[in-house]
Amino acid sequence: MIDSLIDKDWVEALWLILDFALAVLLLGLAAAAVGTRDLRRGIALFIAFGLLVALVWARLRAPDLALAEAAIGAGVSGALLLAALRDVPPSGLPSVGARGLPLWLLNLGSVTLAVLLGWALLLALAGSDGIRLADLALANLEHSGVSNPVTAVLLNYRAYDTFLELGVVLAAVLGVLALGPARRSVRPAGPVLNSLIRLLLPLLIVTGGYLLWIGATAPGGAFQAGAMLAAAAVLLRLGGDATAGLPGAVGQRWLLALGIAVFAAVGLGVSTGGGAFLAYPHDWAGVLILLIEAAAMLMIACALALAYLGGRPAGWTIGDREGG
Amino acid sequence: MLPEYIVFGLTGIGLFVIGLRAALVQAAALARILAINVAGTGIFLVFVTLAYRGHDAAPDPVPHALVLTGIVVAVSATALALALVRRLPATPGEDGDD
Amino acid sequence: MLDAVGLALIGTGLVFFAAGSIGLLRLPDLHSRLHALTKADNLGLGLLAVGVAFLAGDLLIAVKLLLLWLLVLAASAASAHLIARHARLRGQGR
Amino acid sequence: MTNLLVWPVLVPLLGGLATLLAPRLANPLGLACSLATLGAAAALVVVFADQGPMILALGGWAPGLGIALRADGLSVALLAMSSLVGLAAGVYATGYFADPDVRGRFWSLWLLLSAALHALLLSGDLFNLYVTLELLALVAVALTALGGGRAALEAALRYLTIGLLGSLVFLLGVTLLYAGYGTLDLVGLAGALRPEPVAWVALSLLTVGLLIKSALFPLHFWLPPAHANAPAPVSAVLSALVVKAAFYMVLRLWFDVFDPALTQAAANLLGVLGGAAVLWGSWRALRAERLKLLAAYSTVAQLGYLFMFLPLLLALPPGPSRDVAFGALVLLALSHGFAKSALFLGAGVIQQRAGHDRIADLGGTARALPVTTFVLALAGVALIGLPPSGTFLAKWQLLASAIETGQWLWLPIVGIGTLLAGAYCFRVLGHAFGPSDRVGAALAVGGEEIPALLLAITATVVLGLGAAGLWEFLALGTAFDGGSR
Repeated sequence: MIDSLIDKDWVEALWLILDFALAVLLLGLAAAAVGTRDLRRGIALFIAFGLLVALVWARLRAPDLALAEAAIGAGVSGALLLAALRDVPPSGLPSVGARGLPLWLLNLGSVTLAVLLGWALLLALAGSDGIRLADLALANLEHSGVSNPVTAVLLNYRAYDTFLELGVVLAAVLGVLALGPARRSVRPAGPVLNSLIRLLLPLLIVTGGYLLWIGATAPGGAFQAGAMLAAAAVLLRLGGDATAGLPGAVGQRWLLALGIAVFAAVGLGVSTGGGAFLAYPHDWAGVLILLIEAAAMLMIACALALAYLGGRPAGWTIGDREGG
Repeated sequence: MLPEYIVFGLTGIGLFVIGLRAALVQAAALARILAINVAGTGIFLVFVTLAYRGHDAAPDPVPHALVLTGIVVAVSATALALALVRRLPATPGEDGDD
Repeated sequence: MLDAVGLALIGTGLVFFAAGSIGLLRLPDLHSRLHALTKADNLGLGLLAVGVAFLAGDLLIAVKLLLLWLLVLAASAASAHLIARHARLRGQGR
Repeated sequence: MTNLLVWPVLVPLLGGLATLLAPRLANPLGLACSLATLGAAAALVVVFADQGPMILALGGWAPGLGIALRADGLSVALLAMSSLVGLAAGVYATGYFADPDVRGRFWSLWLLLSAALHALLLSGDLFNLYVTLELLALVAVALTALGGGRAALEAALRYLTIGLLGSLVFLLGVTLLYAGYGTLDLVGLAGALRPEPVAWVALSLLTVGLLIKSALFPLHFWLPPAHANAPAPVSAVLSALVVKAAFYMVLRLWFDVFDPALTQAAANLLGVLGGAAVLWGSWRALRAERLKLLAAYSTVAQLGYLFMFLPLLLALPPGPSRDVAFGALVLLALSHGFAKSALFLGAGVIQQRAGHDRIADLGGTARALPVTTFVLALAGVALIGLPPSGTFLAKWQLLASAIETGQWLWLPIVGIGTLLAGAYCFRVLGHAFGPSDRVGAALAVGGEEIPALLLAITATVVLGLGAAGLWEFLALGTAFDGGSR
């Protein structure tokens, strides 16, 4: 449509300018975010960086990633970082100890490394036939049970990666919970925030459900949907709910176990007839994938919410009364 | 002849090196966690550039899926690291041996 | 014709965005910065949304864009309020 | 039948979920699952001995588009060790954590660790290896932090940040390989790889990432605080298995994937770093004031020996002599795994009984804890490399290969390293047999001493005497050659 107004060459040139502007902005924001001594500023810049990255994903025709980056990379990570900054006074930030390398040597090394890696990347691209797995993945799409190719890779071709990835999420959240109880003190929210929460909460939940459902055919899926629900939990926590809307501790344990348990049950169930682990029968693939994704969504939402709380909510300790 | 969008791949390498350098220089744990996330995003950018095949060809879904996995892994690691950072100042030291 | 109108609206919207961003950088204290940012950006985004709706030429998309704009309005109003309230409670009007 | 390959991963993973859901039953559930994991591993050993290498194309997709699990002698042998050590340390852990809460948390993470290790050992896909590496790292960090206390948390945070850098460097290597060769399957990659700059840069990235994870000198600095401050059963597994998992990946990638692109110079560099690790680690172990810190530095040194094998393996022509050296390398890794976990469990017993693990104050331990002192001695035999331990045979073969290939540099390093190992082991025993005014004679054998004893006996006697079988086992073929698609 714009093409009708502007000459083709101009469109090409505009794309090029846009690409270079994005690249320069990305590098500048990244350098500013990690270079500042003021952590508050660094985190703000990092969140802006994440949103810009989401834009780049959209530019590179990766809408699934754009959604995930905005929701998880910038959204959840940003919330976690800000929560950490709130809990830790800047003076009390633990330091891991810097190496005593002279700065010029480090800079020289960085430049050399960048040149070497860039050269290797160009060589790799120039030397490869550029085929890779794309054609294979797209050609098998009709056997995968879904029509969104990214979902097909995530939950069918390479479902085992995703299975273990849920293990990573579980490991991280168990690690967080093992560290100690969550902070109980909550500040009640004012009327404006409360009404915003009342507006956003149903929207986030509906959006989460929509992303889960649409993931089979269009950008979306369990992870983006889980991040939406986690965002709802973060909002609730900000609004003064100490448990961020999560069910009791027993419910939380079940939610955390759910994702992997359903995944494993489906994987084993389909292999009883002599097939391989995770080899879904063709007619059932779509339904089974949706089932797995629903469980994964709930698990991820619960895990991210617990990570935001930063420790065990009431009821996790054996002998503790549940709730409270 | 390489396509122009390779600029994103090289930007990814640049982000990786910026993050790596900062992770070595920065002393504060929180700043290091930021730097590691930036470096990781750089790698993801290289991956997604590999997947891009022009305006009108369907992109390679495999790197997209790998990056999605990578994003979730990164946020999990970040969550654990930040929980440690939040917990450390309140944790008393031991009796001082070693 | 519709495309030209759309592009013109988008261009105008961008001017508002630019004004808001300059205001954020140049204005002296927090409240006037917030003022510049939210007011100019909300208007800018509205113009942008209308422009894109013209380009798309689809009623469904136009409705979606309208809803998006309203959502952003609510969120930015609330966050501007929260920032200002926080600043006042902390006693910094910088 | 090929689905057998997922059980060593699934059993502990589902066990971890079970202990999460029923924390009150964590001990019995955890033990049952460890036992079941051992059963799965044993089934794998039996089937492998019978049928040779195994492949499982997950999801029914051909490797390349899908992910394949692969098992050969190396992975099955390490898997067997992992499940044995895991069970022994788990048995010890049932009495280690007094608080039922901590016990519940420990078991969930512990079983996840087992699942992560086994997933790593069986994976045949480069990106999947990255996921398992991250899973392993996060679980290991969470377990390290379980020690509570500031030192443990600081060590865990450092372990995590360093480990993340390592896995990112690794991931960039994966990216380059996908850019250049368009596949992530290890076998497919091995077939496509050419000796060219892309392969060299990618191999360097993968290797550096893994060297950080396997704590090769001078990238070892994060290991001693993490291993010394974690709870004893955790330290045992971190030292015996987790760092070795990264070394396993180096071995796998170097010899099964990158074989055409390898250069002797690169292998020599790793060998030299290994040699430096032997000397530095042993020296620091000799100077350590705490038993667990000594054990941790000893791990740095012992990993050095493993890396010293790389230049030898590359210099030896493929065939019987390389196979013999390779077997010796695996034997060394196994012996160290059993011996070091025994040493850490023994240190844990002492720490719990005496309230500390300061070496200078170990006097009277031999009277109070004779079995544990015996464990320390047996583990020492294996760490030094005295007969009949497996280490003795392995070091002997290391020297023989060094002479055969004319790489004389390794001879004095092995000699000095062995002497230093002898010194630090006898230093511990010397204090343990020393007099004490505090310790009353309690000549009973505590149940918590048994697992360490069994591990130490395995390292010293079983592996030494059964070594011949290991060579035959490894010779049963590989699932990683190009022909098995």
